[in-house]
Amino acid sequence: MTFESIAGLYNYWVVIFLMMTGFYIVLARKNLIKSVIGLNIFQTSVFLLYITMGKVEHGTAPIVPPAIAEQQSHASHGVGENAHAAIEHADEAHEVVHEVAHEVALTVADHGGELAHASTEIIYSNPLPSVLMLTAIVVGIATTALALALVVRIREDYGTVDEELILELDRGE
Amino acid sequence: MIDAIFAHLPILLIVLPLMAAPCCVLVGNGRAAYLLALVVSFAAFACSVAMLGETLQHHVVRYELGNWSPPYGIEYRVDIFSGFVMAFVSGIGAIVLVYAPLSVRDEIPASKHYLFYATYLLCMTGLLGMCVTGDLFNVFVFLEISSLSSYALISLGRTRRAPLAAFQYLILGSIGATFILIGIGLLYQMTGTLNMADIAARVPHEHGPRTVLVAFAFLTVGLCVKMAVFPLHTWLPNAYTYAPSVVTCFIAATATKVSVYAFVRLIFGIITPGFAFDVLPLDTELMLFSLVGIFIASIAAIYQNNVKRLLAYSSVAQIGYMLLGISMATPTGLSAGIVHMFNHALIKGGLFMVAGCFALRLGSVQLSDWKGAGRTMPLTAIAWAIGGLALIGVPMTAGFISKWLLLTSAFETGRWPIAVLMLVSSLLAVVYVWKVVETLFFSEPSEAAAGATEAPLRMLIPTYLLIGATLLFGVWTPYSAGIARQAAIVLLGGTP
Amino acid sequence: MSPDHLIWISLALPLLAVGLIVLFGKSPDLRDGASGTVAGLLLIVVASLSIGVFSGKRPEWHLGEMLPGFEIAFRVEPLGMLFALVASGLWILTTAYAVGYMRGHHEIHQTRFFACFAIAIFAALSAAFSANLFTLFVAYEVMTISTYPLVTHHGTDEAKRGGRIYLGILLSTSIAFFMLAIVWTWSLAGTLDFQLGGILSTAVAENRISQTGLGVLIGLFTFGIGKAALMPFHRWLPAAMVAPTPVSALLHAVAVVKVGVFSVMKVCVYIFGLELLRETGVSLYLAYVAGFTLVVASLVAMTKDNLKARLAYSTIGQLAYITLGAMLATPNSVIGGGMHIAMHAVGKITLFFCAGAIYVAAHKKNISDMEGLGRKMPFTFAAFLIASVSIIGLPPGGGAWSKWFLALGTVETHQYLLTAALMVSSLLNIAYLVPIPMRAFMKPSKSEDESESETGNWFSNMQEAPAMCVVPLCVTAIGSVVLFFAAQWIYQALLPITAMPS
Amino acid sequence: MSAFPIIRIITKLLIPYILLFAFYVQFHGDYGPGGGFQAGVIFASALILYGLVFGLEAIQRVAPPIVIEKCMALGVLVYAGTGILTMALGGRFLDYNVLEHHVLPQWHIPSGQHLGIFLVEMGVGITVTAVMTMIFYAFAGRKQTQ
Repeated sequence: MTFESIAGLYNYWVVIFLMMTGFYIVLARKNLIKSVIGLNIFQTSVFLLYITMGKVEHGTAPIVPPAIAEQQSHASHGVGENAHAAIEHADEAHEVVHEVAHEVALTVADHGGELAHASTEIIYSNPLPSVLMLTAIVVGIATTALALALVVRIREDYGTVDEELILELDRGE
Repeated sequence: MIDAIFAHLPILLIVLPLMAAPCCVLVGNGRAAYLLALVVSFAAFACSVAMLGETLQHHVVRYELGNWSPPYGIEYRVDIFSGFVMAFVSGIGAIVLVYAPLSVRDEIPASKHYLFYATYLLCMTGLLGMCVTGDLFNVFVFLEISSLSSYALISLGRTRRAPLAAFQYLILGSIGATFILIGIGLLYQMTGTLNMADIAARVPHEHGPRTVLVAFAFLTVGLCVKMAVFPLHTWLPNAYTYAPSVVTCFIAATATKVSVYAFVRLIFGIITPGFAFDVLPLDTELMLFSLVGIFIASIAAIYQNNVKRLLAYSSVAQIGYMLLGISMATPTGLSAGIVHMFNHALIKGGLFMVAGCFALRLGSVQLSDWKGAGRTMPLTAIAWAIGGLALIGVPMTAGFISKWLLLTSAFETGRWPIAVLMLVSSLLAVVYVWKVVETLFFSEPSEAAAGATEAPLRMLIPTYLLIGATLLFGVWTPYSAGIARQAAIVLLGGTP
Repeated sequence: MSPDHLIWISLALPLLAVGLIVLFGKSPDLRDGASGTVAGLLLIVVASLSIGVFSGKRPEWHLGEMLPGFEIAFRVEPLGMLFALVASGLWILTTAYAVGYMRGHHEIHQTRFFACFAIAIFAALSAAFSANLFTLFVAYEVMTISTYPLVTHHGTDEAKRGGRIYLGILLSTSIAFFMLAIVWTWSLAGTLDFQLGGILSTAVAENRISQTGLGVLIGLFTFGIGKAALMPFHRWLPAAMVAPTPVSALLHAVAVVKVGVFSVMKVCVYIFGLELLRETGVSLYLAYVAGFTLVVASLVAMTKDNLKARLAYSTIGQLAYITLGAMLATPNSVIGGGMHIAMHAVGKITLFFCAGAIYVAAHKKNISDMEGLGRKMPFTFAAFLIASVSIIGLPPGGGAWSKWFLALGTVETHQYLLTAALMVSSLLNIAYLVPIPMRAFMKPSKSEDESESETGNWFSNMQEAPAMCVVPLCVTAIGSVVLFFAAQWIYQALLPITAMPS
Repeated sequence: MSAFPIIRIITKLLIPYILLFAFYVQFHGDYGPGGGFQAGVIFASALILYGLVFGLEAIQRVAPPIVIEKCMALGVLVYAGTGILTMALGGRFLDYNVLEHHVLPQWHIPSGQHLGIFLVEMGVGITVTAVMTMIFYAFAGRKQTQ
């Protein structure tokens, strides 16, 4: 394993470091809030894993430049425009974007011949992982919110957020 | 019109409860929300039964969301297996709702009723969605929808331990979900697609590169947490014990089963059994963990004095039986695993309902408070006895069917030591079931039990529906074991 | 009516009885009347069925597949027919006796009692008529479950403990051994149907199972059928003595134990095949276990002072006779075993009826308290004596013939040790049974109302149990003598099961 | 915090622009970077800022919890309703293309995709705003124990 191969995979090293940090915090911390923080770090590492995975070297954001879009709309009666319109936004509604992203790839492939002269020098990054992560982030936020809400209730009932103390209180009942 | 509805069945199944949930919030009234939820859950049940019928005829029902053709768009894909699982999940969801109102009134503050029903519907949406979708990432999304709503539902329990149980479940569940997410990501990295059928076609099976192995490992561990396979089951006993009775009925009967469903899909739909069991030694490992889990959890169940916790440990053990069947990877073994998902859902749903009836009348699920309740609440107590017999696997009950199929498949594959261990383990079930039966029928009534009256009919009828079903499907199996066998054959790549 | 229909009618009748009993639960007279009527009908149906069966017909009835390849089906053959006749015939008497006993004793939960009773009879008939092992197993387990509430009828701590042992042993052995053996058989033979000559010979010929394997398999069957009460799985039987006496009569004479030994015989005859067992000799070690059981059980019986406990151990011994006959697997021994099912049933039910009658009339459980009681209860003790003679195997009791054939079997196979065991056990039978009526008749009563018995005449001194109790026990006592003379008929009926497969 | 005039005034100045920006992100979302989720969070941040500075009671007068709760449901309904609409018009669930020919043909609607995504984003925006605000209410509304 050469230095290049180690350094070239730096994104994975970051991911692994974050992942293990988060995982350790979740498992080792007895403070409920800290567990939640650990969980967040853990999840974030996965977001990074996905997003770096989607990045293509020298690729740009998958937005069809206006010049090509122009040609494309001549060629395919507005399909490109639709895709153009659809692709740039992203939301938690993974269903929508997921398909649209696929459609762009499809469109580009389908009309490859016509667009060849214009699009050969354009490399797009894969937008799909980012889109997926948007959904995952929403899930993460929901989890965090719920977890914090539970912690608030636990603290109201037990007066502490330390798991060991809580278990001791329970045992004392 | 009918045709139009039939064409949209797969999505209706999801959209109905999904839309009903916000409607429950909009109406903001417990009773109206209940009625809405009841209607919708029965509609979803009807949808899934209709879809099961379709799959039995045509094997696969597809639905392309937004008319984007797969693998570019999301495809909902229902085969016999998913049809079977979603039919019993929605069916039990509906029956539990019939049972719910009195218990909910007893255990949850009135101001939260409409939110409870909304969350319940969301949980159902998630579970059904997992069965219906053919897209791997969608599985994750629906898994999290159902998990998040079940965390919330569990935290509604009466005691202060409920939020803590929910929190522990949340932490472990989220770790599991994140593992699944990692696995999905790695698979996507290898294949460039999220459609399960497409992944299956593209993933290199023979000597899979390390990425596939790692992806598979992450997915397996993640799903094992959700399934509560020993030793990743630690969240389950507390969660089932401290959740409101109705929630326990529903989650115990369905949630782990749907995770098992996802696991079966993973092994038989994406990673082929050849890769999982022949290239990798997953079958040996699954059998080992299942058997150890069965024994340890059953023994733990014997020592419980809280009946809900007893049943929870028994659930951990029963998951082991399902995995045993699945790891055989023969038509009989797989169908044993599948039919046990169904049978156990009926049995455990019924038993937790009985526990709920006692909780309502006696105000406790401690065994010591149940003493002699068989005299004042004979119908409820008899329901327990029948359900208990089914759990043991006595002939003429549903539990026997799955146990019998498991045994025959163990012999078919020449694994008779497993057969022996399985039979010995089912003796442990006799002990923990009979402990409760004796307390109910042959003890001097406790204070609470002496003054108790029979559980209300509105709870007894749904309880007996499930308990009766365990008897029915113990003698008449074309629609349980029969369908499970067809599903298993399809999963193994044959035609039924 | 064709014999095929008679099968399902005879199975439906006990279930009908359950329905009627529950329906009429509020009015005892109607309930017990219905129960008795149905029992009578059942005997008629079973008897008319038997005419066809003993003349060589084999009626069948298929209920349907419970699982693909595993069918609930019924097919009547002589052994099962004999068992069904015994069970349905004794059901009438037990019902009559139970009515007298339960009312004389003011027992609670009578409706539950009679309903479970009828279910047990249903299970016994299903087992008797079963066409395959699967059906037999289902019926066997239904019987275990349905008799549990009978054993724990009183609901006391003692009853609870007894019930726990009862259910624990029967359910454990059946799940851990019996079920395993069935599935093993299925994987070897591909079928579970009872066939004359057995279904395992192909597997043996193809070397798919070794001698040792075969020995283990038959061991699993014999110990797995815990109801046959072979040592060391016999503890449930004495434990079940906490039940009311009619239940003990049913358990120890008619239904439960007989289902056990009947299943053992069926497995030997129709699953293994007598020829296979004889040729390989794999079952011989079980014959020695049975021999051990029958001697030891008789010895233990002598130590028991509680009458029901003594009878329980006597039953364990007698059951071992039947198992022994099955394991020797010669035609004579199997016929002897089959005959002993009937002979012992009639004899032992009489003894239990007597024990119950004594308890109802004099409230005495222990043998030592029964001295002199014979003068007060002459009919009861006379019946006891006659039944004892039959159990011991002396003419003119029916047991003489069955023991004769069993002894023939041991000699044929040159197992003289077992012959000796049979003889010793018979001597022990005399030692623990005969003194009971002798002491009751000969010894003077220990009770203080001596003077009364001196002055009054013989008849007015009688303090028998209610007629409903005494009449059945007299009938069964006479029956055990009648069987002595009917032995030829039973022999002829059972002869087909020893035939070579055609 | 309303005791500090600088904070109060700056907040009052800022909030309209935050809201405006939220709307920009929302309505630009169907053909540029943006969308309902981001817009919803931005919109909610304005509300939360108001709540932080002027107190829970003030913000609950502006956005009563009951309304927020209903909005939470409403947004999901808008989203799913769009899907139902496309099904009612003969397409598949969320098949926006059918909207093109059926809905508002006399107006200048660029395309069915455009309209469909706009509606869906609307729903998402409403829900996210409501949920974020609701979370704030849930935590801020807790009485300090002990």
